[in-house]
Amino acid sequence: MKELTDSQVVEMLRQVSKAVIANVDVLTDADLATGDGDHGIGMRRGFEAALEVLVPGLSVQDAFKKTGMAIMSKTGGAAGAVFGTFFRGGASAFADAQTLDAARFANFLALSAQAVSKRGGVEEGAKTMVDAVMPAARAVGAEASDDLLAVFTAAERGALEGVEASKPMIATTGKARSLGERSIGHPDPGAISVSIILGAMKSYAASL
Amino acid sequence: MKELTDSQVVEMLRQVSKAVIANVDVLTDADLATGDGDHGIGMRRGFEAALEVLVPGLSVQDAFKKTGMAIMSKTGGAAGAVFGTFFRGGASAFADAQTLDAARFANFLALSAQAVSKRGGVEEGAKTMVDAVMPAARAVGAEASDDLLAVFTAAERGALEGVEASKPMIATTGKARSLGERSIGHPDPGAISVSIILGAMKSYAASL
Amino acid sequence: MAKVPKKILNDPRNVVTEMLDGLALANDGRVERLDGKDILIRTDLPDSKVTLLIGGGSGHEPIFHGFVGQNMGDAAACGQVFAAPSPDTIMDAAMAAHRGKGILFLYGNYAGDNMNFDIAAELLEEEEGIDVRTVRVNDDVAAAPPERADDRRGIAGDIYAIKVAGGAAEECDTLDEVERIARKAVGNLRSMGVAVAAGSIPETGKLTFELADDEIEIGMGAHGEAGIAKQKIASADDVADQIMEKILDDMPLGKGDEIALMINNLGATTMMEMLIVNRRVRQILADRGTIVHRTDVGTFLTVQEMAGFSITVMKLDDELKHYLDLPARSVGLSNM
Amino acid sequence: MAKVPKKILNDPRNVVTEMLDGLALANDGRVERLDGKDILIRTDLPDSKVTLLIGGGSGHEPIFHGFVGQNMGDAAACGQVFAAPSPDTIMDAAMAAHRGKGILFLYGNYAGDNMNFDIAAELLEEEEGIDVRTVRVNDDVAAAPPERADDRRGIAGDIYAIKVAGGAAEECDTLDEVERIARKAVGNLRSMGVAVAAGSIPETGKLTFELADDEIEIGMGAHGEAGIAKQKIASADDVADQIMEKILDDMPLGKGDEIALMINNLGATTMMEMLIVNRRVRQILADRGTIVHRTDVGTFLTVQEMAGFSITVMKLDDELKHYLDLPARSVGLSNM
Ligand SMILES: Nc1ncnc2c1ncn2[C@@H]1O[C@H](COP(=O)(O)OP(=O)(O)O)[C@@H](O)[C@H]1O
Ligand SMILES: Nc1ncnc2c1ncn2[C@@H]1O[C@H](COP(=O)(O)OP(=O)(O)O)[C@@H](O)[C@H]1O
Ligand SMILES: [Mg+2]
Ligand SMILES: [Mg+2]
Ligand SMILES: [Mg+2]
Ligand SMILES: [Mg+2]
Repeated sequence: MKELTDSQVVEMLRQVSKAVIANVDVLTDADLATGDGDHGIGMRRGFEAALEVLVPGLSVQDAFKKTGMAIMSKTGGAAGAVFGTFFRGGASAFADAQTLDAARFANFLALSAQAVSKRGGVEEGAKTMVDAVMPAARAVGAEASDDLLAVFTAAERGALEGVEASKPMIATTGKARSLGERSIGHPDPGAISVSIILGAMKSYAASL
Repeated sequence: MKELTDSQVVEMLRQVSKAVIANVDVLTDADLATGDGDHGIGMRRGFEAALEVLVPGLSVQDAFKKTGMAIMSKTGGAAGAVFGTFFRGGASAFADAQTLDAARFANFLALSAQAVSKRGGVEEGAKTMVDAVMPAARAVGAEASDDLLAVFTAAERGALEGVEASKPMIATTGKARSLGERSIGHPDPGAISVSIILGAMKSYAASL
Repeated sequence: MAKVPKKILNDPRNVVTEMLDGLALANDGRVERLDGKDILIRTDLPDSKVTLLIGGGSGHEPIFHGFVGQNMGDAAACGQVFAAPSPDTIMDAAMAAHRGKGILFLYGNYAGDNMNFDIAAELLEEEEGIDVRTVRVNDDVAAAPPERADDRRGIAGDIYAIKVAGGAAEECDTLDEVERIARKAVGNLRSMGVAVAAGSIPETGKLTFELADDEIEIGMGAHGEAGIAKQKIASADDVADQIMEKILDDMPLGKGDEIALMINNLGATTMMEMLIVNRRVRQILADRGTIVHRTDVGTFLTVQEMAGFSITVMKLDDELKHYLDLPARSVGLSNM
Repeated sequence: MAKVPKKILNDPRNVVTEMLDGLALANDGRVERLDGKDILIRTDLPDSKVTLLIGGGSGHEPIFHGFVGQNMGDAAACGQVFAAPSPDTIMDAAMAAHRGKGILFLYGNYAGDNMNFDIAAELLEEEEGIDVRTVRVNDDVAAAPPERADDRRGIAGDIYAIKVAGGAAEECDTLDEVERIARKAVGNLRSMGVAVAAGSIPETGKLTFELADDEIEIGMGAHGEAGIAKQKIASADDVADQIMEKILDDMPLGKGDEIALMINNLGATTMMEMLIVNRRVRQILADRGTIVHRTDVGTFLTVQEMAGFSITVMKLDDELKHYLDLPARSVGLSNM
């Protein structure tokens, strides 16, 4: 399909939230390996809050914005700031739009990538979720298709490549920073979250 | 033999001290079962201090007295008070005596038993070292012999019977008190110490 | 008693002396060690005052030696880990701290402490002619029923007793008066604890008792003495309810009664747990209309690395409030 | 990460709210929770003052929320366990505590805290026109070399920074002045820790890292972030030497320099160990002729039931001494 209606977007973001919540243990274990072990429960808190605000009747832009605001106000920690920013930062791509289409989504991801990189003060290579968002945004940009399933598939693939790429990195920010060389070999938990979020969008599109 | 010279008494009390010190782990484990686990190290501290004051040239009375004072000042806890009292409390039995003989030793044990019972505010049956000292004193009194080996053997036997007898008792004093029924089955650590002390006297006499 | 507890120490046989050195230094000059003995004493003792001597076994830091200072103990006689101090130590401390107006001995009610302090008291009276009085703290309601209250152990209530008696010894002129006030404080104290995991003695390296992975012991004493019941681990509210029921059975509190409330860390428990317990305790007290004049949540009487906590309630009147609230500064307790 | 830590809690998902209720109550009326939010605020805030807002993740009790009060934080914005508070919480706390003279944000230097406090600061400035300044505590010398000091984490030095900034915010008239003094305090702070065993997050029930039975980690951070070296367990003197060498390399102290010294319990460590460490630290400082103006040995910044401790040194001048020594009374810290 080529576009999602506003109510489909709300439903998609609900599916995204549920996917993150279902993966709490995966994220806990990933954060135990490189950080303090709270990424899973933090994301659960944030996306549970998102589920409460994702109600029928929201515009596309508001659906993303409110998701971001819920996450930012309930998650806490680094993840609250960066994932809140991820959903809010690119929401202007949907300003006045009745639907989500490939072009607007590409624009959303590009804007979001910029916003999180700015908020976190990091570029790619610092072993953060930015390492998943950036390649996802690039993959979507490169996917010259207007089919949403193809676009989401590319986004998830980009994110998963980012997760892989984060493994050999030495963290230079966040709680993993002082692990130094010991962070090598472990993927970044936030990057995994990005791949779960984009993967859930793909699954939703595939289910239509 | 029928008597010990003052220098033999000093040597005997040195052997007693070493026997207690050698049994630190036995006493630790016994006190772990019914109390706080420090009886072994406390007795070691006290008898190490005794070894420092047990030097040639002491009179019989002073040998017992100084042993008691060293224990009282270095052991601490319940044991410091009662074992210090044990050695000091009956020392007057040797007043002006050049030697230790069966009669004086019987008198010593009887006075000591009284003294510790008074100091601790307990009679037999409270699951304390008094339950070993009292039967030891009685056994010595009953042993109508002037042979010191026979007397010490009786003393140890009395103490060991007291250790056995302490097992089914419910402690009514000391750290074991609140164990209540749970103290049943375990011997009293202080009673074990009494049997070690008297047993070492027997071994010393046997070695002569 | 499998795993030896992992601690950062030097020679385990020297823990008490080394710790006392560190403790004296931690008092910023207000307290010193007496001649290398196991005694801490105030450096700012007035020339004339009623003396408050406290003490007991070590290993329960910050009590007792952490509570020496103005409006608290004038000196502390310290024993080895979990062992009462010897009569010598007690006498030396008493002689050094005495300022001509007699001495109150204030300590927890344990056979070992009672005997050693009594021996010292007898000698001080007979040989030195010093007037010595003894008040034993027996706040642990789990240790014996009310009719045998004299058999009860002293646990964290010690701290409030020291604070009140210390204030009284600073301000009151006679040993009689200080004894009376200390006795009133002790009579108004009730405590009970719960243990989640055992502590150990550095020199033996052995845990003093064992609890299964899902077990706690309600009413356990400060050395691992058995409590009222071993039971499956329960919620914070449930444990608080159990402890408070027992305390309030023993000393009913009603509308308008004022208390001081202490939640004491036995060693390794998180402050998070204690604060959650405090919340429940306050609900229970609010239901009765009981007023909490003052709360102390923290680490006051420990049992090495034992996990668990105790709850202490002291019923107050104006006199007790006055002495309890006097300023203090020490490693164990500071009041504004 | 085998055994789930044994704790006395209610629903682990509610630990922060329940704890904040308990904490507010433990302050005897001087502090309250703001409208059921994860915010503690003074009840005795003057009408006009520079505001000091502190905060950070929970689970480190008594910091941060235990240090709200006169001459300390005016309010604390509290996050979930080991998670920075959200911008909403920070803004709500800031708005409620603001008294017209601007706000200093003072917190530990972590990516999560930095981002959330920055977002709040931007919104407060843009939308409310409030002057907000930020000072981040970065005292952990183990976290990065001196040339990257901005990358260092904030650990127990937070407490001295809060105490100094809190005093300044009480007495000084301008935000500029309070910021200057807070910045000086932070510049003079150095800390380093050692972990002996891990803590856990109640909601996951999992230990945040693993150490072998005979292993310790020198320089470990307040959430189990890796330190300088995992090594075999060593003596107290040896560990103190290692930590002090690193601190003194970073901030040389010599004859006549005056400092405040804190030995902080990361959770489950005995005070005995910390006092023995204090003894050694004082030997090291005495050898240099450095004067210890004030010592704090106790539990100030924990990592749940982590075992281990940290050493903090703050170099003092008359100004810092003045603000550090102002009276305070709170769950986290009381000064006479
Ligand atoms: N400066 C930063 N910029 C962007 N993302 C960051 C930054 N710091 C951390 N993150 C992301 O946040 C994730 C950790 O989130 P979480 O565990 O919830 O927070 P915390 O680190 O506060 O415990 C990391 O895996 C990383 O992807
Ligand atoms: N009131 C008492 N009278 C006589 N002996 C006692 C009394 N209380 C305790 N004891 C003895 O002391 C022993 C314990 O000694 P120890 O463990 O060294 O002291 P503590 O009980 O202070 O830890 C007990 O086993 C018992 O024999
Ligand atoms: Mg994390
Ligand atoms: Mg014992
Ligand atoms: Mg003992
Ligand atoms: Mg975190």
